[in-house]
Parts: sequence; C-alpha cells; structure tokens
Amino acid sequence: MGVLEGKFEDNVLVTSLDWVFNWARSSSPWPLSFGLACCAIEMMATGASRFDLDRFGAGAYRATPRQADIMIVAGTVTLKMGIRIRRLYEQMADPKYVISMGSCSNNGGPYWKYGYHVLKGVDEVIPVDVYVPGCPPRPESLLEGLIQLKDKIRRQTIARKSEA
Amino acid sequence: MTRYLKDLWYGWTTTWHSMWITIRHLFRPNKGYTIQYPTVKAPLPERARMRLFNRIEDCIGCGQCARACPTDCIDIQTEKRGKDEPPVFASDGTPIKLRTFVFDIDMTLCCYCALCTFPCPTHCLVMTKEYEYAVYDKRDHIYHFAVDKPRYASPAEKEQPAAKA
Amino acid sequence: MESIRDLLELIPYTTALPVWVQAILPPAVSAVILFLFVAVLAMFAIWLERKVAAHMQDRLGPMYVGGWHGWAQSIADTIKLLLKEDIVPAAADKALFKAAPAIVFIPSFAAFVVLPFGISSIVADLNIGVLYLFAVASLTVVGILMAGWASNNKYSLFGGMRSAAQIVSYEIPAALSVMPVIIIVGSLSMQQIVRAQTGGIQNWFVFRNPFTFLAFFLYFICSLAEVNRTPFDIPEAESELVAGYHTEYSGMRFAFFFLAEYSNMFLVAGIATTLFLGGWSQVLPAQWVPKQLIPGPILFFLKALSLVFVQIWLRWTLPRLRVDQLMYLCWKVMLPLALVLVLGAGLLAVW
Amino acid sequence: MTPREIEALLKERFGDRIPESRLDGLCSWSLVDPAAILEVARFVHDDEKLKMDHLELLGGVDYKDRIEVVYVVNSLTYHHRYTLKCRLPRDNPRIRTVESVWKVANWHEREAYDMFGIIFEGHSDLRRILCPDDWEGYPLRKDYTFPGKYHDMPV
Amino acid sequence: MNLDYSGDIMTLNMGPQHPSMHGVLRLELKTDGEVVVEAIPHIGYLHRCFEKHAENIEYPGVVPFTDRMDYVAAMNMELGYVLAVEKLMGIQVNDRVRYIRIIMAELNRIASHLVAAGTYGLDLGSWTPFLHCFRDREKILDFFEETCGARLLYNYNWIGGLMFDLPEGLERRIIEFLDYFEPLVEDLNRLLSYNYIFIKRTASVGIIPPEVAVSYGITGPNLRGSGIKFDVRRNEPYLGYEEFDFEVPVGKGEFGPVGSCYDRYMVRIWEVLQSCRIIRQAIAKLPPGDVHATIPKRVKPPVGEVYMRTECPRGELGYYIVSDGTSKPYRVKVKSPCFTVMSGFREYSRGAMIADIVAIVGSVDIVLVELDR
Repeated sequence: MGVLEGKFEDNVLVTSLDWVFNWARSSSPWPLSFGLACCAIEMMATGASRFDLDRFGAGAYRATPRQADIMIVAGTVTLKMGIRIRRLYEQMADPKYVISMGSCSNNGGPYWKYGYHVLKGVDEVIPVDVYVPGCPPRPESLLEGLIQLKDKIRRQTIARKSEA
Repeated sequence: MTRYLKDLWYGWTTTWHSMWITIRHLFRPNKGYTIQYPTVKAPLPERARMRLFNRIEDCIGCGQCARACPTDCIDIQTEKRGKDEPPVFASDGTPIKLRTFVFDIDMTLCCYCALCTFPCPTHCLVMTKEYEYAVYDKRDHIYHFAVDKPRYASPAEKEQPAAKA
Repeated sequence: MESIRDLLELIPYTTALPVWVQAILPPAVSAVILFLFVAVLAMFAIWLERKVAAHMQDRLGPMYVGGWHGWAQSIADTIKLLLKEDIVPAAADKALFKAAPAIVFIPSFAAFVVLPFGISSIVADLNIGVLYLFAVASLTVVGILMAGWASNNKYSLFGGMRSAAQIVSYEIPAALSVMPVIIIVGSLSMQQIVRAQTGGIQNWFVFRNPFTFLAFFLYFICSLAEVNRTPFDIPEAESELVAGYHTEYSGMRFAFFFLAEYSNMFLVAGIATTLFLGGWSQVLPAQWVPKQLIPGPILFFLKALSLVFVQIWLRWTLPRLRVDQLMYLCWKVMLPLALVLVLGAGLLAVW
Repeated sequence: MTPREIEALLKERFGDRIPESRLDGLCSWSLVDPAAILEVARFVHDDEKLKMDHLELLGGVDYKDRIEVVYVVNSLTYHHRYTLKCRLPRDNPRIRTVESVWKVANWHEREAYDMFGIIFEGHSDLRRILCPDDWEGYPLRKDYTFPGKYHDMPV
Repeated sequence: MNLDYSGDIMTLNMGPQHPSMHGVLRLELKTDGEVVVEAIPHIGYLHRCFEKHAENIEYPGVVPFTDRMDYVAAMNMELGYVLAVEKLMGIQVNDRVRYIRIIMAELNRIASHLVAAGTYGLDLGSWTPFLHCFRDREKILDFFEETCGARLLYNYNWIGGLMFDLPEGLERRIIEFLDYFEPLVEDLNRLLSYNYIFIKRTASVGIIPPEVAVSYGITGPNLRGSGIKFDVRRNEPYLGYEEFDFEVPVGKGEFGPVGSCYDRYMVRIWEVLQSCRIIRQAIAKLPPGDVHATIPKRVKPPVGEVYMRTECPRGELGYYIVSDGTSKPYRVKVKSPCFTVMSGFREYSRGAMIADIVAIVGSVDIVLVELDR
C-alpha cells in the first residue's frame, strides 16, 4: 500500500522490517470520525465505555481524513454522499484501509430494492478491506472486524511479489 | 462589579465541581463497565437476533419467510418432489412435499428484523447468536443452505422428459 | 552542558579530534540527548493522557499494544505516523507548508535548553533564562500561523488566526504573572530562581506570599492557553474546525505537531515547576530532613508530571471556550489580576 | 373546536370553494379549491377561533389520475387539528405557495417539488432539497422508473 | 448584533463530513471573520427513500424501516407508525401492551436524550459527559436486547401487539436501574450542565423566540425550550398517557433569554427525570395480559387515510398513511420533527459565531436520517 511496497527483495531484513511496520500499522489504526447513519451510533458505542475501541489503539478518532488510517463506513451511502466518500478516501494518506460496517454499506442493505437514491454497496466507489455484517452490527462485531483487519495488515509485506 | 466577581466565583467553583467528578471516576475501579471483548465475551440474551440459520432438513420450502421479508434477502427455489420418491418428513412430522434446491440468504441485505422467523411453520429458520463473521469478500455473506440438487439441471432438460412422455 | 563535557572527556582519544569537532561535540551530544529525551517524554505524555482520559471516562484505554496496559501504544503510533504517506496539497504554499512543523517543534525543543532538571543537569544556565523562555516559546505561533496559511484550507486558516490571537494575548498575563517571582529573586536565571526556593516546601514561591500564590494559578491558566489545551483549545477545536491548523497535515509532519504539543505541555509544566514549585529542590522542610533524599531530576519530573496530569485532568473535564470569551477572560480577568499581583508583589518587596 | 365546527366555519366563509369534506375520527379533511388555498390558509391561521399557527405536514399524494397536496394544520392554542387538501392535475401541478403564512412551508414545499414535481408559485427558493440538483424525475410519483446510473454510480 | 458588514464574506463549507454535524448535514456558512452572516443548511445526504419503500412493502414490513429513520429512538418511531395503522384498522390493544409500549418508549426517550446530552457535550469540547452518558445508555440497551433481541433497531412494536412479552424479572431490574440512574443525572449536571463554561457557551446563544418557533413548526423539546408548553403526550394523549402523572418541563431562561441552547438542553435533562417517573408508574400498574392477543393475521386496513402524531424524543412525529385497501400502504408521509427544526436554522443562527453554529446544531438535536428520510 505504502510508497515502499514492492521495491525490495525478500530477505531477513525485509521480514523484520515488515514485522515492525505491520506491528505499528496494526497497533494504531486511527479511524476517521465519519458517521453516516444508524451504524454510527453503534460505532460511537464501540468507542464508549462498554466496548472501548481505544483498547486496540484505535480510539483516537481523527476528524480530518489526512490523519486517519481506517475509514469506517458506518451507514447507508447515498448517491449524493458517494461522491464525497470517494473524495474523502482520496484525501486519506496511504496506507489506508476501509471497514464497511453494516448491511447498508456492504450491499445497500434493506434499501437495495426500492432505494433510488442509495448506493448499493460502498465498494462501488472505494475499495473495501473488511465487511462487517449486521444491521447495525453489534459493537463486538465491529471489534471483530477490526481484529480481522489487523490480521490482514499483518500479512502485508514490503517485499516484491514473486514473479510466478 | 459585583456581577463580574460573582461570575468569576461561579466559574471557579463550578470548574472544581466538574473536576471533582472526573477525579472520582479516575480513582474508581472500572467495576464491570468495560468488557474486554476478545478475551471476555458478554453472554447474549436468549432472544438475541443475529445471523440467520436454516435447518434445511426441516424446511418444507413453503416460502413464507421470503414473503415476510421486507428486504427480499431470502431466495428460495423449489420444485415438487416426484411421486416416485420416498416421502420425507420434517422433525415435527410435517411432510415435505417440495424439494428446496436453492435456499440462499444474503446477510448483507438482511435487516435483522426477525419477521421471517415467526411465520415459519416448522421453526427451522432461526436467528442464532452468532455475530462474529466479518469477511474480506462480501460474497461470503451469502449463505447457501440448500443441499439438494434440482432434479433437472436446466429448464430445457425439464422440458425434455415431458416431451418424451 | 558542563557535565556532558566532563563525560566526553572520559572517552579516550577525544582530544585527538580536530579542535572544531571538540568544540561542536558537547552541544551536539546534548542536543541529541535532549531531542531523544523530549521525544520520549512526549510519547509518554501521550500514553499518560490516553490512559488518564480513559479511566476518567470509565474506560480502560490502550490495553494490548506491547503487553502491559498498552505501554507501547505511543511508539506504535509514532512509527505508523512516520511511515504514512506525506501529502502536500497541490494548492498549498509548498515551502511554508513543509517548514511549518519544524518551526513549531524547534522552539519547544529549544526552550528545554534552560530548564534546570537538577543542580548540574541544565544545558545552558543563561542569566536571562526566563526572558529566553518567553522569547523562544512565543515563536511557536509563527509556525502555527504559517501552517494555517500555507495549507490553503479555510479551517486551517481559522485555526491559525485563532491561535495567533490567543497566544499573543495570553503571553502578556503569562509574562506578568511571572513578575512577582522575579521581583523576589532579583534574577532571570532559572537556576537562581530554584536556588531561592531550596529548603523545603515552605520556601516555594507558591506558598511564599499570597501574590505569588495567585500568580501560580494565573500562570498555569495562561500556560494552558499558550499550549492550546482545553478549555483553550480553540485553534484545533475538533468539533468546530475539524483539526484546526494541522487539518491538512499527515504522516510525519503531523507527528511533529503532535510531539510539539505534548512537549510544550511538559515545557510549561516545567516552567511552572521551576518558578513556583521549587524546581529540583526537596519537598520536606530542611529543618526535618537536612539532606535531599530524592535526586533533583526525579523530583523535578514528579512535580512537572503532576502539573501535566492537571492539564490532562482539565482537558477531559471542561468544555471549550468561545473565541470572544477567551479574549474576555484574557483582557478583562487575567490582565487586571496580573497587574494587581505585580503591584502587590512589588509593594511587598519594597516594604 | 371539533372538526365538524371547523368544517362548518370554513364552509360558511368560503362556500363552494370547499367542494368536499369528510369527517371521521381518523383524519377529517376538506377539499379546497387550489386557487383559494392561500386565502384559506391565511384564514385558518389568523382567525381568532381557529388560530392554526402550526403547519404540521405538507405533502403530496399521487393518485395516478391526480395529485393531491395535503396540509395538516394544528393549533397550539386550542389543540385542534384539521386537514386541507387540494387536487391538482397530474401533468402540470401548480399551486400558490403558503410560505407567507407558515414559514416552515418553505422546506415542505421544496420537498413536495422534489418528490412530486408540484410547482409552488411564488415560492422564494424552489430547488430540489433531498435529491441532488441534477436529479431527473420525481421519485415518489407512481410511474417513476429508476435511473440506471448517476454519475457513473449504479443505482 | 449589528449585521451591516462591509468586509469580505467568506464561504465556509461545514460538512457533510464534519465531526459535529451529527451525521452528514452540510452547512454553507457565509462568514465575516468568526461571525456567521448566514448559515444555509443543505440536506439530503442521507435520503434513503423511506416513503418509496413504504409504498412497496407490506404493512408489518414497514416497521423495520421506521426504526431506521430515527435510529436513536427507534421504539418511538415504530410506535407512531404502529399506532397509526392500528387507528386505521380500529384495533384496540389491551392494557398490558399499552403499558409495555409506554415503558419501552420512555426508556428509549431516556436513551435518546442521553445521546443528545452526551453529543452536545462533545460538540462543546467536553468528552467525558459523552462517555458517561453512553455508559448508562448501554444499560438501557441491555433491557431492549433482553426484551426483543436487538440493541438499536428493535422491530418490537407490532401492529396490534408486541413481538415478545417482557422477560422474567425485567420490571424489577428496570426499577433497580432507575434507582441507580436518577442520582447520576445530578452528576451529569454538575459535570456539564452547571459548568460555567458550558452555561456561557449555550445560554443566550441560538435563541428561538416563541413566535419563530411556532412559525417554523418546531416541536418537542425545542418548542418547549422556547417556553411554549405543548406536549402531545399531554395535549392529545395517546396510549393512555393521561393516566400518568408527569410534568411538561419548559425552558425557564435561567441564564439568558428564553429559547436559548441552554434551555433546550435543560428541557431534555428534565424530561429524562419525568420519563423515569412515568416508567415507575407504568411498572407499578402493569397488568397481566397476552401481548399477542390482538395481532391480526393479515394486515389489510380499509380504504381511508389517517394522521397520527406521537411525541418522539426529538419532537412531534406524525404519520400520514393513505390506504387503498391492499396489504401495502398507498402512501406514507412522515412529519419529521428534525426537518421542521432545520428549516428554520437560517433564521435563528444568523449572527452567531462559528463556535455557536456548532452549539446550535447540537442543541436542536437532529438525526439526519429522520431529516432526510
């Protein structure tokens, strides 16, 4: 994802660098404070006392996309908003990740059939890393999604992909 | 002037009131407010509505769930079981007259309202307490419950035996 | 710096190096040590803030990174920020945009030079230490204004303007509230000021007379405003200006702002400690405990960190003031009070 | 006042410009001649006995052969409620705005324009409100067909 | 404030992605320095086509969609719809259903006001009240989850009845919760409401005079904050609210003119305590009964139309339902309280400062999905 990717041969140094990089990235995923609809309340509840997103180092909600690492698309994405979401995603600095939270942003959710103004899945406008199910997902589900995302980050490498 | 001083005094004291509350919370043990999720999991109540599950061996393919669903996330396709086939019964004794060869639930469309579980005559469609199923690919959220294959692979094949007869 | 020079002399062959290297080595080494120290301190302050905030809110705060209560959280944050893409907006004024974080960070770093951590642990004991502090610390506002202007973002601009107005205004009561201390000591040297307070808690300037007692609180409030902390954090007011002057900054440059904010926090706490809480001098009165039991630097840190803690405590308690109320507080409350204090302290000194 | 009394008062004042009324416990309404809507609105708002100063709801209903505009008005003084309706032709629905009577009508009328294409004459700022400005069609009409794409996002 | 400006006007776009816009409201601010000359709200970023869905889905299936309109107070939203359809069909529910509905609606009102108060603190830069409010809100959500299995969007009120009866022993636990919670309101007050900075930030800011409030059709706590005593629960009782003893708090203007942000905020805090009173009374009177007794097999109302309004935490919620005799509603039009409040935003935000804009938006307590539907 970052600027360093795919520039190095795979060797011991790269592996240990990978470990450090991925540890740092997966340990402090700062979310963009960006709530759309119902799921935003559950996202706030995830940050609140009972579930406490901060335990994973993800509690520092950044208001500006420049400083955020993960975008939690929490809620229905309408067509009017889709354009803005794409722009917000472009404003985020690499490496950036997207968690699509809830049915609506996964696939349009309950609004997929007659929603003339609803985008059917946020993956139409931005790439999504993890899909969290639920309508709205329980805070635990979001935390589980975050853990899944961390697993995904830990598997990244800056080594060049083998040609085969 | 008295108002000015009163304002100052009020501002000063209320600040200390607020600070007293926060400092009390700081030194109070976190008595069960925070549930450390991956290591400790709070038990879900009996009626929790999470992922849908269908015991397909009990399903009679009536399609009432699909009709009740406000978001049309259940896709059922059935066909009549042949006369020659052995009769099948659900666990509560209801005869299964239809073979369900497609019973797909798209959990990305589901709104977890549980309206589908109530009309089910054999109570085979239930909402489980499973909530940890975040995936990397959203197609993994479509659950295929049907195990039977349709009798005929395609509609054309279905036509053929009829034509022969 | 003297102690560093002594230390370097212990290393063999340093005398064999060219003379200019010998001249430049002690300052360079102390600069590096100070930089590392400031960075570690800021990271610790960030971790402390997150933990304290969490517990005030009945949460737990970072728990997993590094094991014990997430002690490595700030390290991970810093590495991640350093690794992030560095975006310079196309419409930004590139040179100013790139220079701003450095200009914000360097003064806060440079101000540490005159902080007396212990009897001999001070980089440079200037005889105009307090003046130097105020001069250098007020440079920060230039960087913030530059960041706000260069980002070419309206929120940043608002943040920069607010910050300029705020810091410039609060400099005055802050400087005035230091005056009672200087009147008593009769020197601007930081070490002199600390020496004037040795001999236990009763000699600290906070408890010396009522004017210095009030001056301590006044200075503390003004210093909060100078480092943009709640309730005076309007330049980066998250709910109003998104992130204020550093809205457009990402990655490493943002990390500099972040570190600067927290090192500033420690800096003003350190100044308050030096001026009012006796710096590295002991707590217990000298009549009871004639010898200083705890080393000076440790005492200094404990005192300064407890002030940092109060800053954190205030931040997670109070709402934010509005711009005009902030100015009201400065010009109509703080400034008259500071003048009264200076006058009173002067009269007391003469009398 | 009961709906019956309100209806009688309206009938007395406006006569045949109130062509039809239905009074039941669910939602008592009177049909108002579209040309007279502003006058009626002003009357129910200002009249001492009615004082319906609160416009609760303004919306359209598409009846396939006509479009109805529904005004639910309410009095905060006397706590009574009444419904006014106007029938408009479907192909070119036009009606006077009641913005000058109840200020909240501004947005309600914009929404009705957005959803049904009802043109409110004299409205100060008749733009789309919920859908984007370059949206095509009026979504809540019964014959609305979904657009295929909007700004290369599939619908 | 003098509004004759000669200086240059700068346009500042607040939102759709902005931390204090409660979702995706967009405000176009015309600013002269820190002073906002005009604030024009732009909405529709969360227009999810509820009314179109309602026309295409059978009556019981609309209930989950009404939940999603005002997700903070879903019980109240579905209650309004369900009552409207019941009125249309002429269903009389038994007393147990009525009382449980009242208990649930009032609990949800508390939860919703807690979110409102907490996020208002957040808007003004104070984080801790927000988390303290959410801590207590979780306990209410636990009750909902035990009762119907969902935390946020319940689908609990069905047409003619309820999804489930209350679980065993919940009444007792609700009373225990109230005993625990009522003193905590005072804690919240001391932490936030009585804080001098908070008062300075909110009192005499964003004043909605009563005549403006009426003209813009503002309802609920926002109307009562302006000093007008109007509550649907009291003035047009539904569900038998007339049997309960509670007060309708109105803004008193303790620290400035009536109708300021502070009054609106305090009305919510007082309403929380009144809701506690109602719940206690309802639990004391809770009769036995079957909550499924009056659920119709098929929901097919007669031809007709109905307008039903209820008191939702954000104000007066009205459903105008037209039935053509089929199993799907012909038209459902929602009177959304947030919509009317925001329509007047341009008027009552004029001349405020940027920081005040945030305070005003927070004090009217909007939920964007309900605004856009």
